[in-house]
Amino acid sequence: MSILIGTDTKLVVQGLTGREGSFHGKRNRDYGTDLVAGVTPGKSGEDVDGVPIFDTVAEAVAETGANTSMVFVPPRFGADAILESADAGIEVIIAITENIPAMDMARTVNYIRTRGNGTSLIGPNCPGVISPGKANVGIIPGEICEPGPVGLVSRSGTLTYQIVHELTQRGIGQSTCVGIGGDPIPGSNFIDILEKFEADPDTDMVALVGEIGGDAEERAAEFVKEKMTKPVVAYIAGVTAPPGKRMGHAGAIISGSKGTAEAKMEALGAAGIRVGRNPTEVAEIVQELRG
Amino acid sequence: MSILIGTDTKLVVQGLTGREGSFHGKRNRDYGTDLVAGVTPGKSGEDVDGVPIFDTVAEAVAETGANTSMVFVPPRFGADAILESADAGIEVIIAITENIPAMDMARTVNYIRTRGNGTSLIGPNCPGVISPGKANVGIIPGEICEPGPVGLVSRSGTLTYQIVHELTQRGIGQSTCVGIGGDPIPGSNFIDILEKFEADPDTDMVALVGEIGGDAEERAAEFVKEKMTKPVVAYIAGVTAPPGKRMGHAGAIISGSKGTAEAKMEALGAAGIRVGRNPTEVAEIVQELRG
Amino acid sequence: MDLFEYQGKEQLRKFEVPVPEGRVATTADEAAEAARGLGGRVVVKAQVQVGGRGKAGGIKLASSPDEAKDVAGQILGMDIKGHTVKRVLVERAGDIVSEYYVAFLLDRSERNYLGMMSAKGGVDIEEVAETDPDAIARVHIDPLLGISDFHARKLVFGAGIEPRARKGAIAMIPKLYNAFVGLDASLVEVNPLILTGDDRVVALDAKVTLDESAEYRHPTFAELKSAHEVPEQERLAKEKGLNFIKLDGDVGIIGNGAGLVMSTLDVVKAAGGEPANFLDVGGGAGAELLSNALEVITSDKGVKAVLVNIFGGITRCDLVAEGIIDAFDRLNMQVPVVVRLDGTNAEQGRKMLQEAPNERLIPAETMLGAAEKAVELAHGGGA
Amino acid sequence: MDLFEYQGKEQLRKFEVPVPEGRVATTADEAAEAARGLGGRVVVKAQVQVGGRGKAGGIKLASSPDEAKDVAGQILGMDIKGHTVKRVLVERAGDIVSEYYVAFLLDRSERNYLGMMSAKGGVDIEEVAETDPDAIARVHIDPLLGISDFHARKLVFGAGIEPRARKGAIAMIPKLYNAFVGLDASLVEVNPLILTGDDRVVALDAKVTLDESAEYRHPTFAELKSAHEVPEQERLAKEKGLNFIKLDGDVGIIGNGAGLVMSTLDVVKAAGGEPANFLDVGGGAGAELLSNALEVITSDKGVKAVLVNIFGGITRCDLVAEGIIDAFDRLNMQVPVVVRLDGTNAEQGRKMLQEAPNERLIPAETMLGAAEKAVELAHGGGA
Repeated sequence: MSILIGTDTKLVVQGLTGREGSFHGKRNRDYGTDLVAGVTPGKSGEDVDGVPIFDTVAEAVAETGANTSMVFVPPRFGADAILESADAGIEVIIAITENIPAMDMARTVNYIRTRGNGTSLIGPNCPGVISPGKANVGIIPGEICEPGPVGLVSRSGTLTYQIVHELTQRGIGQSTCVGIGGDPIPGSNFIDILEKFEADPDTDMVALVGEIGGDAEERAAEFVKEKMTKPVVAYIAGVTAPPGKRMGHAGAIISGSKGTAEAKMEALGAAGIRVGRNPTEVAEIVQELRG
Repeated sequence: MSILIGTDTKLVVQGLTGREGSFHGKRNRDYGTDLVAGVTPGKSGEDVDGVPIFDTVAEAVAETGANTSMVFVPPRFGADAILESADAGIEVIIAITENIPAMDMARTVNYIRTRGNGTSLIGPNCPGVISPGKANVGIIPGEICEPGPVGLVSRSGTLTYQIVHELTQRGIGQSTCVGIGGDPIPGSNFIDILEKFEADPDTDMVALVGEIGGDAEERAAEFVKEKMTKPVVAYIAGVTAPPGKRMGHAGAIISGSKGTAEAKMEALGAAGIRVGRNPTEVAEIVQELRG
Repeated sequence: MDLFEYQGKEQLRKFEVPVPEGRVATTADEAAEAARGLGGRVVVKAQVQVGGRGKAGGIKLASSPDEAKDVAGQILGMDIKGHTVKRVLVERAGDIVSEYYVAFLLDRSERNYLGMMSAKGGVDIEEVAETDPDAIARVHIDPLLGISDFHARKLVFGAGIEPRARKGAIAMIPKLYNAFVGLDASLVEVNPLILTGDDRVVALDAKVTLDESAEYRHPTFAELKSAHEVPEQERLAKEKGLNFIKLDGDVGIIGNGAGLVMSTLDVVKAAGGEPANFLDVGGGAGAELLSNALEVITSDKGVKAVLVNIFGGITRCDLVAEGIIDAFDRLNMQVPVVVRLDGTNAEQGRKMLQEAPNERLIPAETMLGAAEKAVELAHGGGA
Repeated sequence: MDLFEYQGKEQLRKFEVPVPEGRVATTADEAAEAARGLGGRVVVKAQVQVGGRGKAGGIKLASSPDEAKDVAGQILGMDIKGHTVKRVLVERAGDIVSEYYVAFLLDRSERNYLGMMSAKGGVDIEEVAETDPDAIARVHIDPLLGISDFHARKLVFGAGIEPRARKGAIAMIPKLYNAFVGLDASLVEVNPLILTGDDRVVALDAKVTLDESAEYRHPTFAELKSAHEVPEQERLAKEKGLNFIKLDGDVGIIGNGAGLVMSTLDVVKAAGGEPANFLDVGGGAGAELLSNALEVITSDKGVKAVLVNIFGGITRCDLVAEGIIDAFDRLNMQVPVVVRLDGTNAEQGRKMLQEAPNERLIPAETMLGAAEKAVELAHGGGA
């Protein structure tokens, strides 16, 4: 097993006829993902390398049984595309698009999470999700991954690759790697994904990759302490936080957290989570814990 | 037991300092309802006949443990008052106010039902709820009711009284009588209430009082057929439907129902529900079924 | 409140829904003037709130102001299914390539909003719904989320709207939705929505129903309402705060609460009578309101008997009795009035009626008994 | 994007949030003119985006246009915590009875909006939050529902705002919320919100942060932005599509993806070095962007060594290598550049670097090794 995507994934790409959509959609298919459809309004009847295009996601679902969508449309159409997938009954929506206005996402995320039909939204502004050896939806380079027992969840893209790479180099494979993205209003946060890893029989351990700002890591620490049985290893980027990357003061008031890397590492440590000082050390700790 | 309200009810009245709010609030208290608070912004510290007034529902809940609210504010403030109660964690909101704009209610009802915290909204534009001998919240005259095993749910006010009266005259008491109101967008519909009666050990049988328009009765019939074990007796007002009370044609397209009394009675009959031709006959059928 | 076509279009225009240019006229000369202002060929349309005006001759083309004057002269004053034509809408005539249907309405069952679209427009949509239901695309809209572009696409692609009309339709639908919400409408319906020769998508007709509960936040509602003529008896009733609808029978009916009144009509009918009206005095009616209700009903000389059926809740039966007695004193009523009282202060009310010596005031014990008595009296039976 | 006070107030005014009448001046003469136009006593306020300008002498009262000219002359050009004052806001001075705090912001953790209000305004709200957290009323607002009146009441009563200010505050809060949403802001903060002698509630200061992702639907954003001066190096970087922030050290850093760049800063720091900058080339960077990134970094003469740390995903390492080689050719760079490549086409990229004969171009195998090498070089160690 794995979480979010796997051998049952039937993928529709919103924006498959675009330059990036077609490049990454085909790359995902080459990895082994079951790419069943693309959606571009007005282009129904066309195809991209044999993949049929539909006018609406609803039509794609009806015709192909698509259950997962990847959103690769321009930012101003991003929220609408996500909502269209949710409305069409898609179970997992992975939004790669960046620069979707935060208020569009605030509305979209609350719509999805209050409708109670279990749709998972990953992203936006994220590298996607890969379940090595099964399916890859997004832009994570498949060749650096290996199937295995470690789940990975990260707010960062390339930093994820770095840690996956370090794991793979040590012969430690991954069940699923999830890039949740660094946007102000993410579709899924650490806790949403940790819950799934805790429930996944093929995941033995989780690596959590955070960064400065907000209090998502502090909340994750609390969740791990109270609800998780599987070991978690963490990494926080941004000890040397550049100015302008720090939280505004009103933000600090909300969470009662300073949002600094130190504060986060302290919270994680207090929850019994081992924290690596750099990506290499994270992989070393995982290796050590696996014995 | 009973549904919605009972001996555990702690009532806060929104608009208790108003003429109607105070009249009916006190009447409900005289019936035996535990009236713990009133809310009128700016009047915190005052009292109505010994019942303390608060500025906000949140404050009333914090100070008195109120779990049920009755809304008796003018129509333009109705939706806001309902939302305030929901936000404050009130479990049962009974909105008597009529003429709240339909779109206010569309937003409010969807907000409450998608938040998934189990808040029940009855009304607006309804006579309220009475669990005879336990609690009365609203304007249903308590003296016509008797405690007993029949649940009653109705879209109409005075018609409810008529049927309760006919039951009581025959010595048949009621577990709870619920007036769901006749507004276009009701907080609770027949099915919401039937579900509760089905689960209530003290309810043996249900009387359902509908009227022309919409397809709420047809949907209720389907629900009764598929999900209910307890017998249901129905009455539909409006066989002699006055013009202007009929559904618009677009409405008929939605539901595929004509909305007429005949269509509704047919649907109910097809679901195995006995339908009385007038309020008296409803009571007679209930009596007959009780043996 | 149902708007006239010209009013509906006026409102839609405020939300940038494309509608044809047009002017309202109440005389043939005004119609000619309007045609002159618009220039070219015009269409003159009867403004009545009833379907089938085209077949009835209420819509005519005119190629010149003079012709517009002629046809307006024919249409104004015409009777269409009982509605007298007081106004015509004079619009620039356009070329119609295709006709579609689009509407937004409150969906009471789902408790949200429903958008509907069909490529089969300009015809009776109820018939389409019955004979070819798949020709109507439907999309539910969450009132909290509102419309998103995908809803519009789902309607347009789902209805199979032809490619050259898609762009215009997808642009128009959110505007129509904005009008629906912005106006506090319970229905906005465009039938037909047309595609023109130059690929524009235009609302050629408009049916808009407004939610009168929202009048307080729409200053325009009162103005829109003023164009509507209400029968004298209904106007009078409304002024007095009564919910009154005229019917064709001879048994006048007064009750409190719409459900109880409907049920009373039903039992009267079942007893072999014909209700003369629907009259709901509402909740908490006092003596004066009851007295007025009797005044309104008995102003109809066709009424042979009146049935007052009150179940007191907020309404107090003693005040009801007082109003009835007052009406007899004040109006010299000749028709018999059967009165059934139950609920709040019923005993007191019944006692008051008994003590008022009037042979035309007949108390009844039960609702069914009261109905039978009233029908008997209307049919000429003795009191 | 953080707005200047005068810009924030301009925007709030569009949403009918009460703000004092005022004008912006860039010279002392303009300030005098503004004071004359406003009449009476005015306050002259330095427009800088940093707290504590009052204590620094950046806010002064003036009783006459001449005095306004004097104080504006003193304030303009002043340095406040590294910010040069280029503009002053001249406002009519009002009487202040009380000072409050009110704000709306994106709550990232709860994924909704948060309103905050306190009767303790005009002071550092962070300090209030720490010393007296109960003095801040908070209300979460569902983005789908939006604000309802009860939210405003909950803030006003919850914060214990005094009775005479309640009406004004309850009326003002929904307008402030409308501004927050209407502007696509991530923060609107009014500190202090004041109560005046005539019981008006007015925003005496305004901090507004806009979401640049929403710029496409706000034509005014570009104009608002034009008032902001950006350091030359950052401006240049932005023009070239680079996310660049200047820091104080001597090790230049280039990476792809904010997280990886932050992590790179951390490992450089851990290795005993001081990063000179944060530079993210983003995803899918080509040769030209890399070359430009090196140009921007080496334009800072304090940089002693550069570390390029790329993990290719969308980004192709061969193009990265090409860009680095190009930069050496084009710019005559004298500082050593340590390059670590992994991911897409990494082998090819590494090979290209090896084949480019330049002693100042140093390949590294791992991220940690690269950081150590770069720090060593910056500290004067040999290549």
